[in-house]
Amino acid sequence: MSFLGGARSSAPAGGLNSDKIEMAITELDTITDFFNRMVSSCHTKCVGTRYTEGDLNKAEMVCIDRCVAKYNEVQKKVGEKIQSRGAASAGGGGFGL
Amino acid sequence: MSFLGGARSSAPAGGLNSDKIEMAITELDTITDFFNRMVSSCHTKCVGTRYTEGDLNKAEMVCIDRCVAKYNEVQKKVGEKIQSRGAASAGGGGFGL
Amino acid sequence: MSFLGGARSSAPAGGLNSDKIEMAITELDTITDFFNRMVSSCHTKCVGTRYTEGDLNKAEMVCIDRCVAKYNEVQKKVGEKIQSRGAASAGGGGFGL
Amino acid sequence: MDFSGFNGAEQAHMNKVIEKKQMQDFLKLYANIVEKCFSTCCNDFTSKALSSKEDACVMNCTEKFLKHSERVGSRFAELNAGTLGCTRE
Amino acid sequence: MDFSGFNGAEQAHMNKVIEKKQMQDFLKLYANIVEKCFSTCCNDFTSKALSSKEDACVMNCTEKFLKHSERVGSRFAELNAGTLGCTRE
Amino acid sequence: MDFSGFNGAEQAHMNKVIEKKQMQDFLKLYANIVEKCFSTCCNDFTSKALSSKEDACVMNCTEKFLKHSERVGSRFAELNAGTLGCTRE
Repeated sequence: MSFLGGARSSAPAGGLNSDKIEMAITELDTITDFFNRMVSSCHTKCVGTRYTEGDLNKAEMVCIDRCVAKYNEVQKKVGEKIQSRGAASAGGGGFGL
Repeated sequence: MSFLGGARSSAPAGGLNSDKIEMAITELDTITDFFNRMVSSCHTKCVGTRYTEGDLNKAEMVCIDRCVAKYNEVQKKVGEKIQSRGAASAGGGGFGL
Repeated sequence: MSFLGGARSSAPAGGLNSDKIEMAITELDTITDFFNRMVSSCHTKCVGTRYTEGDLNKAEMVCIDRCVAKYNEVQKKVGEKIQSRGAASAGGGGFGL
Repeated sequence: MDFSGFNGAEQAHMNKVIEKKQMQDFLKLYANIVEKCFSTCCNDFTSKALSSKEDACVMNCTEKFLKHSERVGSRFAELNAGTLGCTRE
Repeated sequence: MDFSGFNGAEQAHMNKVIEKKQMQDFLKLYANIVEKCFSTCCNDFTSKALSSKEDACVMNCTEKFLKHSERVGSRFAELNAGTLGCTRE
Repeated sequence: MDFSGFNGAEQAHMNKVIEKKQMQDFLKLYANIVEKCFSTCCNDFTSKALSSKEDACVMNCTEKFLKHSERVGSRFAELNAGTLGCTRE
């Protein structure tokens, strides 16, 4: 999320810089959310639903590795596309609040 | 969300009225959540998944406009129905906490 | 959620013990989330989608009662399995943050 | 939940938290019903107005979802009455 | 939303809240697009690289989702201009 | 994440936030597994008790989901080791 890190201000002498902390928490929440969605998406794509055993088989493991790589690539491409479009305004702010 | 606005108290001389602020934030969150669900529902109903081009076609645009109107109408009807039933107790408060 | 209650510390002389309060809120959020997922899962399993009337029929009611019991049993079993595995590290903490 | 180890200030705070949470849960239930009943009942977008058939479907769907939610709540409360220590003073 | 009953400090606070919320909404939109377009466009896991076909699908899917979201936003704003009292000073 | 620009108080605060978040993530993982494995494994409601077949399915489903989640976590950490600047002191 390189576009998140850019807004980081420098630390004050002591105490808490609440803007910086808030930004770090947003970054943490965002990465966690992306990770959870990736887990769910790759589970749907790669893991069978017969559950006759508790281990991942070879095919599932290979699929998961590729799925993670592909999901990450899609994330990067979509991020570039959105930024090139300057589409920050397309979200919740788009309905006149 | 007329039933949200009703609880608004008058502003104090200065400083923050935290109840009022909290109510406004709840209203904001609620509208945003409704909007996001509408985006998702109308995407499922109206936008094809072949993705051979990046533009919405005519049929999709017409469908989206009607979908938004219909979703709003459903929201109003469901709200009236719930209120007429006094079903506030049917939510999370319903299991004895 | 017996594993949540165990961490409860004793109350201080007066004022708020914020760790204890936070734990109670986490417990509340967790139970509510479980309940909401159970409502959704059992709706999918038991309630027909024809909507020719507003009442639950006999078969649906019986199904809902069993569904709740079964969902609770699954929850217990999964909880035991996860704990026996010591899998707390499998969550968001698993990707090196 | 068991608040017997809570002092007065803590119980008052938790009551406020629970009250707020019930409001949020109610709004979530409302949004869930709208989403679910719209998905199931509205499939014709040749018009922007609800047809009488769609309207009836949405009303029944709402009614049924609320009754379902209430029933699940009752059963859940019974099952957990002991194990969760749901004694509220 | 109608903030006419808010004093200066309250309006300033709400503006900060809204700004933060817009950031979160943008990130959610981003995550939604990735999830949805990945699900629809990526079905071949014999390779870990995106094929050119998958790449084109993801780009069109993203573009289309943004246009869809903007269109829903415009219609929603029109419909609710009156009822929600969306007058921001 | 890179906390090198953080002072002591800020790092301590972030560590507490991260600890809380890990608890929440764990609970979410737990709830997700229950929901997913129940959906897949339980389809017979002629009885309120889990059949031995359902029980075995739920156990395998849980085990497999955890292993899947761990594997995704490892791959994700490898991929992002550089780009996200995941150096924690």
